[in-house]
Amino acid sequence: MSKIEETKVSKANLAELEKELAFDETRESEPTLKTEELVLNFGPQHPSAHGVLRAIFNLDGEVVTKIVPYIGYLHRCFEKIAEKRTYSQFMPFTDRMDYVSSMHNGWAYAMTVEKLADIKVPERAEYLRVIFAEFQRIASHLLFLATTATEAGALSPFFYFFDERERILWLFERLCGARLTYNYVRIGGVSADLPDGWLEDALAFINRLEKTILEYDKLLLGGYIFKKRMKGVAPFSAERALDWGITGPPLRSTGIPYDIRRSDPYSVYPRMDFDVVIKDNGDNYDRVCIRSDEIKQSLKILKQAIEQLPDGPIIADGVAKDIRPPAGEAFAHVESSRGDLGYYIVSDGSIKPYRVKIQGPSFANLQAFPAIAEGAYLGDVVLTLGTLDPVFGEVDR
Amino acid sequence: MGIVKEQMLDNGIMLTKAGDLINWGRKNSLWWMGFGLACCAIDTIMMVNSARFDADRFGILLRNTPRQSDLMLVAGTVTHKMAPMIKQLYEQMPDPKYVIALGSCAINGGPFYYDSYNVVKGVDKVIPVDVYVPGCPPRPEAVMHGIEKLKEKIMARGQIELLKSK
Amino acid sequence: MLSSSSLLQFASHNGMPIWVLNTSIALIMSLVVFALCGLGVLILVYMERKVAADMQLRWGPMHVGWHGVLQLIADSVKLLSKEDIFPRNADRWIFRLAPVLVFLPAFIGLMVMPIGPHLVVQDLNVGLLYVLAVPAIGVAGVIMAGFGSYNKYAILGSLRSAAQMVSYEVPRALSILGVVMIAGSAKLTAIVGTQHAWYIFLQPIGFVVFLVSTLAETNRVPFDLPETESELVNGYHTEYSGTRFLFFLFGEYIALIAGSALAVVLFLGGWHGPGPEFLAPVWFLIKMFAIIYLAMWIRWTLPRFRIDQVMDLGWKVLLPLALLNVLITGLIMVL
Amino acid sequence: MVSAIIYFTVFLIVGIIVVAAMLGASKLLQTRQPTQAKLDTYECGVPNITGDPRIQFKIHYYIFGLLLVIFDVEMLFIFPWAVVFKSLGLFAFVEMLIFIAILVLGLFYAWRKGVLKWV
Repeated sequence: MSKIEETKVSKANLAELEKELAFDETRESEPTLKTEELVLNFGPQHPSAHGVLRAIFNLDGEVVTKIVPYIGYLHRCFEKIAEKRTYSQFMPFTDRMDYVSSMHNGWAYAMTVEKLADIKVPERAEYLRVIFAEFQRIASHLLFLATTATEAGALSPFFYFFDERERILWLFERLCGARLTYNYVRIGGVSADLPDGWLEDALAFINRLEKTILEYDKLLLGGYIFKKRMKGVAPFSAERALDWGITGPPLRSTGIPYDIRRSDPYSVYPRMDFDVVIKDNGDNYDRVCIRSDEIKQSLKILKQAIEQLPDGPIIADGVAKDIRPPAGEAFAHVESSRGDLGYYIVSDGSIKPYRVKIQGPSFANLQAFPAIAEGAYLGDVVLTLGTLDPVFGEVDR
Repeated sequence: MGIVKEQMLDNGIMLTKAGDLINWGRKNSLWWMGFGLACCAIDTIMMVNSARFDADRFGILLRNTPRQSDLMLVAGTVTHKMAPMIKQLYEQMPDPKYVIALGSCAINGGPFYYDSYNVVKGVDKVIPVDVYVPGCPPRPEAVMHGIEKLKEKIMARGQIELLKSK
Repeated sequence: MLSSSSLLQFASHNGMPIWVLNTSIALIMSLVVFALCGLGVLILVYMERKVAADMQLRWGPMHVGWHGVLQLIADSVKLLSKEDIFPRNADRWIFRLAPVLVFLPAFIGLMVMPIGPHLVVQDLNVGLLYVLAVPAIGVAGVIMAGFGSYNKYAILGSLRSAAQMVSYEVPRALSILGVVMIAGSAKLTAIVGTQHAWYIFLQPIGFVVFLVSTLAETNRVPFDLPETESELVNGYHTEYSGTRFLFFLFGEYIALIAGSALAVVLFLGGWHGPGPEFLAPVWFLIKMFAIIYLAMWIRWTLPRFRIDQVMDLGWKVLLPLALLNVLITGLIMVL
Repeated sequence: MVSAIIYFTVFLIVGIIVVAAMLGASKLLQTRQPTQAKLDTYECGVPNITGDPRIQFKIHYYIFGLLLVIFDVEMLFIFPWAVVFKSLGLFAFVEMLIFIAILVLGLFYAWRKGVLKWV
């Protein structure tokens, strides 16, 4: 249609044209009814940020469509500090890495140095380490259950779990004097022998927890609302978990029985009779349940360890204060409460390590968080972060 | 504060009574901001709120927003990345506000004083601190003692504050 | 809160204009109700903290006054003398008015609550509708708080609150219908008067639906989504400090009082109880605190629902149940 | 009825006065020191960098809102019916049955249509 023709349109045509134009206008106004995504900042100070995670959520209504996590708010340069300290001077720092299960960090570091310097640890010390580590695992899992319950909105279980944890801390306190950062493991052994009556009290506590943990299972994990909230939320398959390098309870919740205590046995664990707990679905509910079940297995190990505890020295003879391991490298890892915790140390034969590399499970576990939580409801995203159980001292190091 | 202040100044007794009442309210209802940075958060904040130590006995509640809290417990290592956030959170608390630095890290950087390029050597470089509670981490009893000391400070400081404030 | 009819008679005998007397009585009564409200909230918050402590193996407030009874007074004094922050971006008037709008309707809604045979401020014919309608205005205050404070957590919280109100208003009102049908009146005193057998025995489904939806309307666990601490920092009152936060606290607890008092009036026989008549308000209060204790018990035991589950429960379970209740009641009454 | 309105008004006014008194008292007692950072919107400790919160946000429940309106109107019809139900007897019951049945049909239609799903 040329311009001249356009001006000559009849009245009827004009009316039609106008109608069309009007329709076009409404069609153009349609896109303004579209909804936008709300960008929400989460953390670093947030009641369920598990310390100092910061994440940016894109919210489409209540559904989180995109998660961008930011870490590094607790970067304290552990690996650099290790290079500036002697081997035994770095020992207290390991406690402050994964501060919820300090013991495993110290043990992994001590194991690596012992491997490097070829130190033989006395049997009693190994048993004491196992006892201490399993108590630590229980304490850590209790803390996990407490925080998960709080995040799910159940406020009372927090106090029950903390009450049990407090009883473990009493045992620790009598053993080494500290409540959180123990510095109990020493290179070549442990720092203190058991005080009088400790074993009886420990056994009494084990018997108590064996009963109460079943009650807590009923209270929290068996609850209708809790199950409805957690089941089938944010699952991942075993393949994806392996791709991400996830270890510990989140990996075992997908059905892979990977537990360093069995897969790469260390210390006296081969003598213990316990099961590696696995679950099938890998969703939030399994990740919570597996911790509760692991507490029961730890109690089983503890009973055996206390029964088998031999007499003898608690620290290897002739371990100098300033160890000078021969030049070389060593790697050792333990099953911490969160998964595969490894230390890799390179020695140049001097009084200080040349390089210390720490491979913590929290960082690997945390990287699954954006991928599995995208598409979930806001309330479930928080719970998913909780069930992965990262500790930011270890993520940021 | 205008009119009331003048009247209170005229009448010393009223000033003392009103000031005492307000200070009594402030010291007995310290709501703290749940804000954990590192290790100390686990053992002190959570422990003091748990059944064994129970800060609720003293009227201490956990609030999550700075707008409703009076007391900031800096529990843990302050890194250079985190320091601006702490300052912002402190600023966002309503007056009067109090800060307790918990543990060696918050006091002066603690074990990370040397050799760590990312740790602020004490939170008092960033925000004013009322009470320092040493320990690595402090025991829950020590935290409670720190809170008692803060209460004494509130009772002592509040009078002056009431007189001075414009 | 005396019955005003005798006073009115006295006034008309002495040639006083009735509206003067009416207004002055109303003034006195409103002050009395307000004082009782304040006292009730103080008792309730103290009770909440003590009940929670009891369930959590601890003591609760202990050191401020005898067993911590002065704790709430200390809190109020502190909040009153605390700085009120108006965020720069907040909508000035919406932000300021919101807490008042949460608090006022809850307070005015208590006007028709009969706590004894003659102890009611104003016995409206449509008392039941009044009690349902007026406190529901409070949700407007919550939405205003969310939108006014220009904060993302607050907006999300207030949207959730609106969603919850939308879903639970209908089942709540429908669950009462059975009671109205049996009593044949929407007057609260009449409903209590006809309750020779408590309606909870005649209307068990109605009672359950009413209780659940009352919990949802007052934003208590397991429906505390508008102020969940683990997701939205403090929900719709994240930005509020000082006195304005105190109003939210008051509004929340007065709503709880009103909700449980209504449950007592409708289902638990109101002031009825053994003993002489002057014990009536005591019986009423005992029943009311039993319901409040139940709400607290639920709050400190259960985890919370997710938002879609909340909506599902409202529309797919409670609403059909409430309708079914109406039908069953009608059928039994007709046959 | 007039007395009810008087009572309502007095309650409202007294409520407003009490609120105003409390706010006034707090204004006299507080020390207000607004700083730039204090007036910022709280967002977990970081300055507001994530944009405007008042956007065209997806509100899932607007259709629930429509249902609420429908059912609230229904309630207005049913309440008077319920009050006088005793004296009306079977006929009224059947009538109301039909009314509720229509609404329930509507609810189930909405249910089947997937409206009651929180997307």
